Amino acid sequence: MSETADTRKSVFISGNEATAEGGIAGGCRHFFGYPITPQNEIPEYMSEHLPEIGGVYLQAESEVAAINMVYGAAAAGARVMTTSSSPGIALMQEGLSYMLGSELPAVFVNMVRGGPGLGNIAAAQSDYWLATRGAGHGDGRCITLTPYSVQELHDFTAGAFEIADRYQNIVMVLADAILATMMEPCELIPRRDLPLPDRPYAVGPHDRSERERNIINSLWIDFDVMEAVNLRIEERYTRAGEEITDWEEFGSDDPQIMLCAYGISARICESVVMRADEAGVRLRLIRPRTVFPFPTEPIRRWAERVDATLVVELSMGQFVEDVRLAVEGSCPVELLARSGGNMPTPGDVLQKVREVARHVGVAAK
Amino acid sequence: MSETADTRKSVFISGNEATAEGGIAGGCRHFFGYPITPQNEIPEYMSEHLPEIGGVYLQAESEVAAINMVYGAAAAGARVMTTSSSPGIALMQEGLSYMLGSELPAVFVNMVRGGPGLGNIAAAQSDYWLATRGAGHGDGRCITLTPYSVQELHDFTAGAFEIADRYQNIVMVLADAILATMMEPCELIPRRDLPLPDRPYAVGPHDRSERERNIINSLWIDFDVMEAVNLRIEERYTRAGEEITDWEEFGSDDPQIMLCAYGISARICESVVMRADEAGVRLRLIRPRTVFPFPTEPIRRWAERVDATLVVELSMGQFVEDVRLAVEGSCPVELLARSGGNMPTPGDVLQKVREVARHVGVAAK
Amino acid sequence: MREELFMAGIGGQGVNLAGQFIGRAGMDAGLNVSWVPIYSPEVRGGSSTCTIVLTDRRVASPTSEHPTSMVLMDPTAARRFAANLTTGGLLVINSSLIEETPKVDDCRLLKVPANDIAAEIGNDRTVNMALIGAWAAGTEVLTAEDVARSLREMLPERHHVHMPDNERALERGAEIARETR
Amino acid sequence: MREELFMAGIGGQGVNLAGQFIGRAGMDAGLNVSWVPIYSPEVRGGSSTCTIVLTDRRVASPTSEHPTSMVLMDPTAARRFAANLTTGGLLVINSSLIEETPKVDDCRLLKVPANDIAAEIGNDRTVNMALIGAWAAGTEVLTAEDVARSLREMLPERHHVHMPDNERALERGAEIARETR
Amino acid sequence: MPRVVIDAEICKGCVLCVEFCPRDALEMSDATNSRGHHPAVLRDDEKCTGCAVCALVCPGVCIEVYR
Amino acid sequence: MPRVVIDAEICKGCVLCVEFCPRDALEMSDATNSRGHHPAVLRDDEKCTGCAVCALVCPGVCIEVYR
Amino acid sequence: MAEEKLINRYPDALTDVEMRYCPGCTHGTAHRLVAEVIDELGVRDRTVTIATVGCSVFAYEYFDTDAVQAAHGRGPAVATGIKRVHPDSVVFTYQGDGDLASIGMGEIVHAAARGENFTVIFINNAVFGMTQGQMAPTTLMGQKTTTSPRGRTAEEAGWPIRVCELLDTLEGPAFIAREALSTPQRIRSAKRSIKRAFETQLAGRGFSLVELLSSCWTWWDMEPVEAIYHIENTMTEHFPLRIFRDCLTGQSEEVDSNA
Amino acid sequence: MAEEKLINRYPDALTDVEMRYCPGCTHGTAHRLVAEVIDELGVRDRTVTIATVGCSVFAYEYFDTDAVQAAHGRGPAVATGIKRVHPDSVVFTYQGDGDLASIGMGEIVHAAARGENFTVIFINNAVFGMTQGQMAPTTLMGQKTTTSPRGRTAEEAGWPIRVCELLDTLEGPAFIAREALSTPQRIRSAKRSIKRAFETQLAGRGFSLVELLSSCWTWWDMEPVEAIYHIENTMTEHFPLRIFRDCLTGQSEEVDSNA
Ligand SMILES: Cc1ncc(C[n+]2csc(CCOP(=O)(O)OP(=O)(O)O)c2C)c(N)n1
Ligand SMILES: Cc1ncc(C[n+]2csc(CCOP(=O)(O)OP(=O)(O)O)c2C)c(N)n1
Ligand code: SF4
Ligand code: SF4
Ligand code: SF4
Ligand code: SF4
Repeated sequence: MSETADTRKSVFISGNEATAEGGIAGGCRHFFGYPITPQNEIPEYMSEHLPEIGGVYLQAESEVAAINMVYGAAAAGARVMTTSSSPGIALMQEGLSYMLGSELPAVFVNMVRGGPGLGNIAAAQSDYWLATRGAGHGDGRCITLTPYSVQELHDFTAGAFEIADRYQNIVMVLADAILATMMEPCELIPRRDLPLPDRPYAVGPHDRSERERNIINSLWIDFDVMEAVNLRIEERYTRAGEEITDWEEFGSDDPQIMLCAYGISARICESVVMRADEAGVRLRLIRPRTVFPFPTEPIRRWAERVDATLVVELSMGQFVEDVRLAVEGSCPVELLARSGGNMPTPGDVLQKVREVARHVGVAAK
Repeated sequence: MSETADTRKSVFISGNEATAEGGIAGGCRHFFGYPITPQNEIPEYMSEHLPEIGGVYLQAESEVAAINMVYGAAAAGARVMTTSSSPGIALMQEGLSYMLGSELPAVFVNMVRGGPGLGNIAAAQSDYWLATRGAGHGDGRCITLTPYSVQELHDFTAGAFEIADRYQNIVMVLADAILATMMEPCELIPRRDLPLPDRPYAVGPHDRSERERNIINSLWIDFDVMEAVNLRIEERYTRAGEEITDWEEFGSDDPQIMLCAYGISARICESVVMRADEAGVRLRLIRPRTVFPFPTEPIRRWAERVDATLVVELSMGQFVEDVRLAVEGSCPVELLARSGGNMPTPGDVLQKVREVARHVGVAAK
Repeated sequence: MREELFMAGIGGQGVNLAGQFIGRAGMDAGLNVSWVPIYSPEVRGGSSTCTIVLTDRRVASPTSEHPTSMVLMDPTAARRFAANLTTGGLLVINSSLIEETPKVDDCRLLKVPANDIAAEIGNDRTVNMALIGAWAAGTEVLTAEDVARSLREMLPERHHVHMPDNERALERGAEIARETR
Repeated sequence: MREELFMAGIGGQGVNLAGQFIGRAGMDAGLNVSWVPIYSPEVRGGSSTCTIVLTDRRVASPTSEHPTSMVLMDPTAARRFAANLTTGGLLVINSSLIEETPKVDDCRLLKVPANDIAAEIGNDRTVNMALIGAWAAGTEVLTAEDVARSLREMLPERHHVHMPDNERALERGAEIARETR
Repeated sequence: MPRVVIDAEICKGCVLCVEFCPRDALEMSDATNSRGHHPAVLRDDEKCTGCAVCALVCPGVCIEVYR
Repeated sequence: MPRVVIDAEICKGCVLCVEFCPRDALEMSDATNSRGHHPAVLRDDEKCTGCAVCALVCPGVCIEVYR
Repeated sequence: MAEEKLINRYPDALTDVEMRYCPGCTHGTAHRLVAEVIDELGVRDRTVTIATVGCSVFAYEYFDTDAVQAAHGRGPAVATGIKRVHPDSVVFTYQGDGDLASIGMGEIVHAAARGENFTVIFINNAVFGMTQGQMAPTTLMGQKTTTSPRGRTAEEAGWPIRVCELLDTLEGPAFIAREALSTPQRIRSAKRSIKRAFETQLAGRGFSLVELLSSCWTWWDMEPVEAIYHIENTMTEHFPLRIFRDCLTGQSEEVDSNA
Repeated sequence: MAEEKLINRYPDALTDVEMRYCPGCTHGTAHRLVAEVIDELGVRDRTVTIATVGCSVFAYEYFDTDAVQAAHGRGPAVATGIKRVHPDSVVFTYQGDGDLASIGMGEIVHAAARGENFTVIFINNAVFGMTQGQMAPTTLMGQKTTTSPRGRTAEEAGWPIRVCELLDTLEGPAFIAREALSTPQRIRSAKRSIKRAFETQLAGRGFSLVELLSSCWTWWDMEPVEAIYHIENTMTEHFPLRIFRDCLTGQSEEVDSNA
C-alpha cells in the first residue's frame, strides 16, 4: 500500500508499513529479522521491497541470530535494522549489549505487546524499562524514540539512522500493537540513494596502504580501558540529552494539572486535553518524543507551576519513574496505569483528573 | 573446601562455593546452568555435590536453555536455581519474563562482571537495572537481594527459596566478581531434607480424583485476564515491600551526609564510615540488602535530616536513581560512579565526601 | 466535527477492508482519519472489529468508548456491541443475519439486508459495501461516491472487475438510508 | 588492628594458595579476615595477585590501597606494586628472583631467597612458604605455626607428605625475619 | 447398519471426509452452521460400510461412526 | 647446512618439537626464559636435515628453519 | 440386529474445547492421534503436554492432561526440566517447524543428543502458520511465502532442513520417524509411529521424535483437500517418509504406505 | 655453499603479538595454519576474522586482518551479517566446541543450511577450555571434566555430538572435513583442508567447515605431548577423520594420514 514518489505524498498506510518504508527512506538496505506479531508486516514488506532496490532481506533463525547478524552488518558499515515485539526484544538483550559495547549504530523497532511471558498481542507499554534501562548487561542504553502516530513511526524510523550514526549507538523506536496495526494518512519521505556516512571503523576489504586493520570488539580486560569506554558512551548520552531531547506540549498555558504520557497513551491524553472543560480543570500534556534522553527539563519546569502531575501509561508504573525523577518532589505525581491490552478511555482519564484535582485541592467539576 | 555438618560451623570458603552450598541448604535439588566466569565454581560445586544427595545437576547447552529448564523444573514443583554472570543473565531475559508471567518461583544468582558486551571478568554493579527493572518484557520484576559478604551470599541464597515461594516470583541474588571469588569465614547452614512447600499448581503424575489437571501458562488473550495477572503480581510486590524490605545502617546517629551503597560498594563505604573523622564529617551508611523491594522509607527518613546524600556504585548511575526516587528532592544527591572493574578506594570516597560537604556548605576537613 | 465509527463482524465479512475504504475516503475528503483494528488470535474465524475516526480536528485517541456510529454485521456483534453506541448515534445492522434487532434507546437505526442485497447482485463480496453505503448516506460525513472512489484507488487493478457490483451495493445501501430518513 | 597484606607473583608460584592459608590461619586465630584474588584472563602464566585483610574490627573493604605489608614474588611484581606499600610497612621480596631491590622509602624490608631455600629443601612447591613464614614473623599478626596449622587443615590428606617440607620453609622464612629485625 | 454422526456445529466444512470416503457416501450440505461453515452430511446411508475412514481423516474430530 | 632457530623467549617449552623431530635433533634446555619456561634447543647440528617438522608442530610459532 | 457400537470413541485425552484451527488443518488430526495413543497407553494422568508457540499454542486447552506452555522454540528445554524432576511422568512436546527447526534448533539437537526421555511431536507444515505464513526452515525450494514473495531461492535463504536426518546422526535418540498426515493409510501409519514413540519413552529408552508432514493450506494458498495432495505428492519428495530408528526393534525402514 | 633460505616464513597474516595459549596448546598450530593459507591465497586484506568466545577470544589480536569479536556461539550469525554486506570479503569464524556445538548450535546449523559463503574453523578439544575445563557437547564418554567429576555418563549428560556428520545432512555446506592437530602428517593434511575450505569460499560455493581435533592438555590433566597422542589414539575413534564433502572435487573420502 505504499507509494514511492519523488515528492512527499500522503498515503493511507499501516504503522508497520510506514515503519518499514521509513527504514528504507532512512537509508536502510539490510534487514535481518524474525517474525512476531504484531509487526509481521515489517519483515514481509522488507522481503518484498529490499531485494528490488539492491538491498538484503534475510530471515534469521531467531531473534538471537537476528541481532547478531545486525551486529555483523553494522560492523561491516551497513545501515541496518531489525524489528520485533516484546519477547523477541528480550531475546536480543545480550546482543544489544555487545553492540553498545562495540559502539555500533543500528536501528531497532519494538512494537510492544502485552506481557509478561507470551502475554498477548494487544497494545502495551510495558517494555519501557526494557527500552530505556535495558540493552542487556552493563551501562549501555538505547536512545529511545516514542512516536505516537503512523506519521511519526515513519519519520522517527527514517531519522533514527542519523541519530544512531551521530552517537554510534543503538536507536530504539518504541511503539505498540495499536500503532503498528492502525492506518493513518502519512506523508512518505521519498526514497533516495543516501550516501553512507564515513565509517572509518568498519571492517571489510580494504587497502592496507590506506588504513590499518579494523577491529570491532567489546572485550577490554584492562579496567581503565573498559572504564574509558563507559565514560565515552556516557559522554555521548549527555550530548544526546542536549541535542536531541524532544517532546510536544499541548493544552493550557496556565495549567493546574500536568498530564504526562507518550505514544498511544499520549493520544488518549490529547483527547482528554480537548475535553478538559468537562472536568473544569486546566490541563497541559507533555508528551516525550524521546524517552532516553528524557525531557526532564520541561517536565521539571511545569511541575513547579502546576498543582499535580498525572501520568498515564499502559504499564504498571515504569514511565512514571522517569517523570518522578524529573519532578523530584516539586508536585505530587499520580499514576493511571492499565495493562494487558486494556487502555483507559479519555473518560477514564478525566475521571482520574477529577480525583487528582480533589487530592490536591483544585476545584474541579 | 566446604564442610557440611550438623551444626553451623565456620569455614573459610569462596563466595561461589558459599552460594552453591547456600542453594543446597535452601533446599535446592535441581540445578541447570551454563558455565561463565566469574561463577564457574558454582556449577562445578553443584555437579560434584547434587548427585550425591539425590539431586540433579545438568549442564544446559546455553543460558537460554538453562532458564527454560529452570522453568520446566519449577513448573514441576522443584526447588530449582541457576547461576550466571552478566551476558548469561541477559540471554535469560525472555525466559525470566515467562517465569514471572507464569508465577513460578526460582532462584537466580548474577555474579556481575564488567560490561557492556563481552566486557571483562572484573567486579561491576552495572546489572542493577537488569536485575531490578529487567526480567525481560512486561511488568514483572525480580525480587532482588544484595549480599555484601560471603556469609550473606550463603544466607541470602538459602533464604531466597522461601521468598520465591512466598511470592511465587523469581528471586535474584545480585553480587559481583569480587564477592564471587573472595574467601571469608562463613557459618554454613546445615543441609537437611526440607519438606517441599505445597505446590498445588505443579504439573506431574497425579490422581484425577484428587486434583484437576494443572496448566502452567503465561498466554492470556483476554485483556482483563492478562491485566488481572499484572495486578496480582503488583499486589505481591506491594506485600513484599511491607514484609521483606531489608537494609543495614552504620555510622553516626546525627549524620551530616548519608552514604548509600550496596554489595561490594557498601563494604568500601563501611571503611569510609570507620574513617569519617579523617574528613571531619558525620556519616551514616544505608546499605540496602534488598533493592527490589527498595528501602525507600529509611532513605527518605534520613534524607530529610542530612545535608546531602552520596551514592557510591560500580556503574554509571543506575542505583542512584532508586535513591533519588526515595529522596525525592529532600536533599541533594551526588554520585561517585566507577566502572569496568575499577573501584573507588575508601580514600577516593572520603575525597568525594569532602567535595559534597563543600557543595552543601558542611564544614569538612 | 468528529465521527467515531465502530464496525464489527465475523472473519471473512470484510469488516476491516470496508473500514479501510472509509478511512481512505475520509483522508481524500480532507479529513483527519485513523483506522484501528482489533484482531482475535485465531487465524480464521473469530470476531473482527475496527474503529474509524473522521474529524476536522486532531484525531487524538483513535479508539472510541461510545462510537457515534456503528456498523454491525452479525448477531454476536449486535449482541456484544450495540449498547456502546452514543446517544442519538447511527446504528447500521445487517438485517439479513441479525434477526433480533438490538434494543438501543435513542438511536437512528438502519436495517440493511446486506446478504440479500449481495445475493441479488450476485456477488458475495459486496455484503460489506451495502452496509457502508447505508452508513455514508446515514451520517453524511462522506458520500457513497467518496467511498467508491477510495475503493478504486485501493483495490489492485485485477479486482476492478468487481467495481460495478460494489458500486451497486453501495448505492443500494445508501438508498435504504435515504428511504429510512 | 588491621593488617592489609598484598601478595603478587606469576602463575604457578602459589601466590593465591599462600594467601588462602594466611586467611584461614587468621580466621582460626579469631580475627576477621578476607582474601580477594585478582586473576588475569590467561589460563596459565600472567600475573596473579591477592589481598588478605586481617583485623579485629569489621573487614569492610576487602581490598587495599596502601597495604600494610606486601609479599612480592617476581621482578615484575616488585616493579609494579612495591611503591603502593604504606609508609613504614613490611616488604617481603623473593630475592632469588628479584635482583633489583625496589626502592621504597621508610619500609621494613625482608629479602628472602625463597627459590634457593626451596631448592635446599628439595621441594619446588615450598617457594611461597618461605615467604609467608618471613611475613608471619615480620608482622607478628600470626605465627608460622598458625600458618602451618591452617595448611594442615586445608590441604587434602594426600598432600600431607609435603608438610615437613612446608614447615621447614616456613621456619626458614621466619628465621630470616627474626635475623633481620 | 453402520451409522455416521457428524456434529454439524463443530464441522468446519473442510471436505476431507468427503474426499477420502472410499464409498463416496458423504457430501457437503448447503446449509450453514452458526459459524458460517457448510457441514458434511451422509449422502447415502446405503453406501456407508462404517469403515470410519472419514473419522480417521477428520481434523475436526467431529465424526462418530457406529457399527 | 640446515639450521634451526628457536626463539627462546617465546618458546613455552611444550616439548612437541622434541617429540616429533624425526632425527631426535632437539632437546629441552635447562635454562629458564623470563617467563619461566625451559625452551627447546638444537641438541645436535649434525642430525638436523632441515625437514621443518619441528616448525610444523610448534604451537608457539617460534621456530625458523633455514636450509 | 446386533447392538450398535461406537467404533471411534472421542479420546479421553482431548478436552471438549473446540480446536481453533483452520478448517481442514491437520493439526487437528495430529491432536487426535496423540490423544488416542495416550488413551490406549492409559497414561493420561501422568502425561504433561508441552504446548509451544505456533498455531498449536493452545494445545494446553485441547489435551486433557497437565500442561506447560513453553517459550518459542524452548519446548525441549522445558520438557527436560520437567522430566528431570519427575522421571515417572510422560512428557511430550508438540512443536511446529518454526518452533523446532528455526528458533528451537539448539534445544532440539541437545535434548536429542542427551537422549532425554521424552517424546516430540513435530508438525512440519513448511511455513510459520500462526504469524501469517512466513518462510520456515522447512519451506521447499521455490515455495512462495509471505517473506519469500518471489519463491524461496537458495541464494537468499538456502535449503530446507531435514530434521529427522539431522537428528539421526546423534546417539541419543531412540526413536525417529517421519510420517505424513495425508491419506488415510498414512494417518494410520503416523499413529503407529506416535504410539511407538510413547512406548519408547515408557520403556525409558530415551528421546523419541515423530515428524508429521502437515498441511497449512491457508498460507500455501490452496484448498484444504488440494493441500493434502500437496503433502502426499510434493512434500514427501523432499522429506522421505521413513522410520529412521527404532530402538525397540533395532530397525530402520521405509514407511509402508499401504500397510 | 648455496645461499641459506628461510623455508617457513612467519605468516604475514599473524601479528607479532605473542599468543596467550597454554604451552603446547594446538590453538597456536591452528592459527598458524589458517594464517599460512590466508597468505598463500593472498587475501589478507579482504579477510575478516570472527573471533568468538573461548580461549581463542583474542584471535582478533593474533590474526593481522580486520576482525570482529562475536558473542558466545554467534560467530556464524555475525559472519552472515558481514558477508551479506560485503560478498567480496573473505570471512572466517574461529570457534571452539563450546562456542559452536553448545550455545551456538542453532547458528551453525542455520548458517550451514543457508549455505552462507564463509569458512568455519572449528576447534574440537572436547572441553570448555577458557572457563576451566567444563564438559562440552564433544566430551567423550567417561571423560572427567570439572562439571562431570565422575566422568561423563549417558544418563546424566547424553552422548558427544559429531558436528561434521550432523551438518553433512544439510544441502547448504560445500566443504566439510574433520582433521586432527596431532602428528606432523595430520597437521599437513589439516592445512590442505583449511586451504580447500577457503578456496571453496573464494569460488563462491557456500559454507565450508574444517573441524580440527585439538588438545587441551591443561583440562585433560595430561602433559602436552601425552595430549597429542590422546587426540591421535582416542579422539579419532569417536570422531573419525574424513573429508565429508568437497564441492570442488565432488568427493567424500577418508583422510589419508600418510599423505
Ligand atoms: C521469541 C518469539 N519469537 C517469535 C514469536 C512469534 N511466533 C509465534 S508462532 C511463530 C512461528 C510458528 O510457526 P510453526 O512453529 O511452524 O507453527 P505453525 O504456526 O506453523 O503451526 C512465531 C515466529 C514468538 N511468539 N516468540
Ligand atoms: C553468553 C555467554 N555464556 C557463557 C560464557 C562463558 N564462556 C566463555 S568461553 C566458554 C566456553 C569455551 O569453550 P570452547 O568454545 O570449547 O573453547 P575453548 O576455550 O575450549 O577453546 C564459555 C562457556 C560467555 N562468555 N558468554
Ligand atoms: S473432515 Fe470433519 S471437519 Fe472436515 S468436513 Fe468432514 S466432518 Fe467436517
Ligand atoms: S614446539 Fe615450539 S613452543 Fe613447543 S617446545 Fe618446541 S619450540 Fe618451544
Ligand atoms: S494457519 Fe495453517 S497451521 Fe495454522 S491453523 Fe491454519 S492451516 Fe493450520
Ligand atoms: S585451556 Fe586448553 S584450550 Fe585453552 S589455551 Fe590452555 S590448553 Fe589451550
